[in-house]
Amino acid sequence: MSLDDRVRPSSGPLPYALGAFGVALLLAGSYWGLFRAPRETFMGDVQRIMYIHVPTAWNAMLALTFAFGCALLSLWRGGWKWDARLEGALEVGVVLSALLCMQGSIWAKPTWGVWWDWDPRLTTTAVLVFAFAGILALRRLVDDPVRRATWSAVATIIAFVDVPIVYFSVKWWNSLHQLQSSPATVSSAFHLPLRVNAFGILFLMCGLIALRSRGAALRLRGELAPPPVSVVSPLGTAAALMALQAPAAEMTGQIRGGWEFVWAAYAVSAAILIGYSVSVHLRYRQERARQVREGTEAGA
Amino acid sequence: MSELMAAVRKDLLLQWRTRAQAVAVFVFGASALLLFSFASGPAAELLRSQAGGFLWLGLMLCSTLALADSFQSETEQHALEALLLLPASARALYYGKALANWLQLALLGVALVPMMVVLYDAGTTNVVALVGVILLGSAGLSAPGTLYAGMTAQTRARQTLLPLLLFPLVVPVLVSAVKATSLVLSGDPMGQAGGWASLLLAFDAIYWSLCGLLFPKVVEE
Amino acid sequence: MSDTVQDVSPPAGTRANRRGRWFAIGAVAVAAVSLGVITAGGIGKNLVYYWGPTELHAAGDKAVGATIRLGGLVAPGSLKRPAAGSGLEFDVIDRPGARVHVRSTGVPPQMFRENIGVVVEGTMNRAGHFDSNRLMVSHSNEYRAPGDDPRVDVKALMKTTSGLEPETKKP
Amino acid sequence: MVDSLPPAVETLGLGRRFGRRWALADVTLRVPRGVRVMVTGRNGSGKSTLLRVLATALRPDRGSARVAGHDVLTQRESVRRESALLGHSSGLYEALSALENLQVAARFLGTDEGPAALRERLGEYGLGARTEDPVSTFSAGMRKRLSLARTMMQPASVVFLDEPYGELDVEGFALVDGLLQRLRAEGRTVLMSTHLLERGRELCDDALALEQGRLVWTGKAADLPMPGAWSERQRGVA
Repeated sequence: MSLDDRVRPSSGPLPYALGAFGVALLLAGSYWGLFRAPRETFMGDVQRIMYIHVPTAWNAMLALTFAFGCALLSLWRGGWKWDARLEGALEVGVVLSALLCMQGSIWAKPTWGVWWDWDPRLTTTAVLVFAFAGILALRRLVDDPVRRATWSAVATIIAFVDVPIVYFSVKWWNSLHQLQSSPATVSSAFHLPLRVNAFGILFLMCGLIALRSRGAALRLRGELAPPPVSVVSPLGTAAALMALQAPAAEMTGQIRGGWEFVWAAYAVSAAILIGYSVSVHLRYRQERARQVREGTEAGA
Repeated sequence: MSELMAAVRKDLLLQWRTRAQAVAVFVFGASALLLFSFASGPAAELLRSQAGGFLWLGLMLCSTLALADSFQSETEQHALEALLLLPASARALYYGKALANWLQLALLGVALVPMMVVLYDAGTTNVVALVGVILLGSAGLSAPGTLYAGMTAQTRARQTLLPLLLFPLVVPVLVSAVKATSLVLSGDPMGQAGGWASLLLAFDAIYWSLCGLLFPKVVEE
Repeated sequence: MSDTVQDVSPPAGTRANRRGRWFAIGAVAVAAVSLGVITAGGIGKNLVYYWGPTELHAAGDKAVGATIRLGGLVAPGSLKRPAAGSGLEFDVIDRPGARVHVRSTGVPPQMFRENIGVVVEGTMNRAGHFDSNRLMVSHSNEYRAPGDDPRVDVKALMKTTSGLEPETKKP
Repeated sequence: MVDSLPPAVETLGLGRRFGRRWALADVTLRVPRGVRVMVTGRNGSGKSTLLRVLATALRPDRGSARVAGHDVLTQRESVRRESALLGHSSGLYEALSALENLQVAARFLGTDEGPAALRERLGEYGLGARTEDPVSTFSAGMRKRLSLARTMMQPASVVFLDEPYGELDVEGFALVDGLLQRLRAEGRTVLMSTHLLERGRELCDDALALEQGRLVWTGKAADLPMPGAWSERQRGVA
């Protein structure tokens, strides 16, 4: 009777399987990266942050690109499933981009000597987080589902114009940030953990997007005003970061030690990925419970 | 084309009738410029070197007020909807409004320049270049600003949502406009102002075409 | 409820008329070309993030006083650490061989050494010295395992400070 | 005389929801050309929503509707060319004068009515003395008159009037009565929502009644029962 006929949330354990496989790959890749891969000549152990940082960057961009595709399809072809996927991809993309900024900041301290530099790529990534977080806010503040779908798709398309600017900003402003890392400039000894982690985050991301979209589709089916659902709970990372001010050690031309930064980067990544996954799962359960409750009411 | 002319005439007339609000927005911008100087202390050298940035920050803060105002008269009695039902082309209505907002923001920007000269002691004799940069930069604010103002005018929490959506989006415009303005104001040994201006021009082209394409989707129920 | 009644389709686009379609094609083309000009065109080349010693010398008096960024390679053998305070002195060179003497009060990161790309922020004074309060190390985008090639390739390191590399600016 | 043309309004299972509430549900309706229809119902029964959906000011959430043969979703432009809506909101710019409001509309409509013609038009609606005053100084009744004048500028074959008598004085009532006669003479179709049942019975040919968004009564306007009657029936159905 309502929009049920057209919103068909999928079911089944596929998102959980994807997520679990991703986590397994991530554990393997990170173990290899942390303990098996050789130490980089100049950066030393700190370079091990790369194994989680670079895959996060790739996948964050991938998620936002997927959101852009969903927005185009939702706007010109229509279909609630694209709107639901847009919501999932947007949220996962924002979480990954925010995580990317944190990892980058932790890596920057021992490498560049500063937590944050107004480097174009770093800055535009931060801008991207705010741009897409604004769209998530828009989705929460618009109750009419058709307007919500149209407006957030429009905003996503416009905000996505910023993504190529991020990608090419290294070329415009010759920046302090490293050029794009690719296997060509990375010693082959580092390839394995990088690739395993890239696929790990990819699978985890696909699982999260699928589950989050399924929750969104459930909510759309109920055609409910979106209630203020709690976002990722604030994690106690700020205090941990504050404690990591490295003393100005003697100049050796190489970074010695620096394991605390590596641990911080991996801990933040794990905390956010786990915290967010749990939050997606709980919200999905909540939505499904409400559907069941209201489904029985309607059936009575 | 005649519809575009009709839209432009309508919006210019509206802005002329509500000019008291525009004056208030200007006073707000001028007071913002005054406050910025308190934030950075009375060091004349520092103020002069940051004059361009303050000018654009002031203009950007003004723009959210001016843009929101420009849709106030459209939504309070559903006037925009009435025009759409005539039928008027949503695209013409968008470009009419965006052009009028562009003019208003550019005038605001030009009006803030004397304030900047007085407060920050940062002036230039190259008035043409300065006005050119202000025109390019305000075009980059007006096109996405008009789209988002049209969208948020119909939502709850519109005062928060407009800057939330608009500010991250116009960062590239802001960066290029500030750079170009600073170079015009404090000399340009490397000849970079032209590069920043063409970058602004490219941003403007993207926003003016893309937002015009998407606006009809936003106002149609 | 009647079976023939259908839900209204979700935000499907209303069918565009022909003029609308031409506008859409035109608008997307303009946006794509502009995006192409920004990303692939030559606009960005001129907008260097920092200057090299050659450009700094070329700018002459114009560069004096303003806050600017200077980038280049720390010249071999030029690094001095005065006994008093935490300051540093070194020379920054670029490929054409121009040299600027830098006095830095910024805390150097551990990676700092001779023959590494750096960017310093500060002002040029009348005496021709660059006073810096912020120092950053530019890391190469090459990641080396110990076994790969122990030799430090100066040319490869120069590439990381490509902002001052003349070949990106002049043919 | 207009049998070959598609009906003025044709809907099938039309529905519209606001949030979780259906303001309009399952309205199936057919209005032939040249007929004046009274739309009645209590406050909040969906009268305005029906008229706004038909005039394409609101999208329907369910079902379909055609106005003068054009679909309200896929052929919006054509529907808008064929129809005019006098809405609940005036649709006027408060900062502009009465004349300027009509000028804006005239420019978008592409009519070549000059200021003189528009002043004359305002005179017909009893606003001749106030043509240059901004709308913000107008009373509610005067706004209604100006909205009416603006709506009647559109060369529409189907006219939707949402409470045209609302806020008007006795002279205004006569003005609307005259307008309805004129529209009838020109063979245009009118859907008019009103609470003035006696007046509607006299002036309209057909009538329909809405209750909680559903169509509960259709027939000749003269046969329209008093409000209690259809409500009882509705309760009986439910």
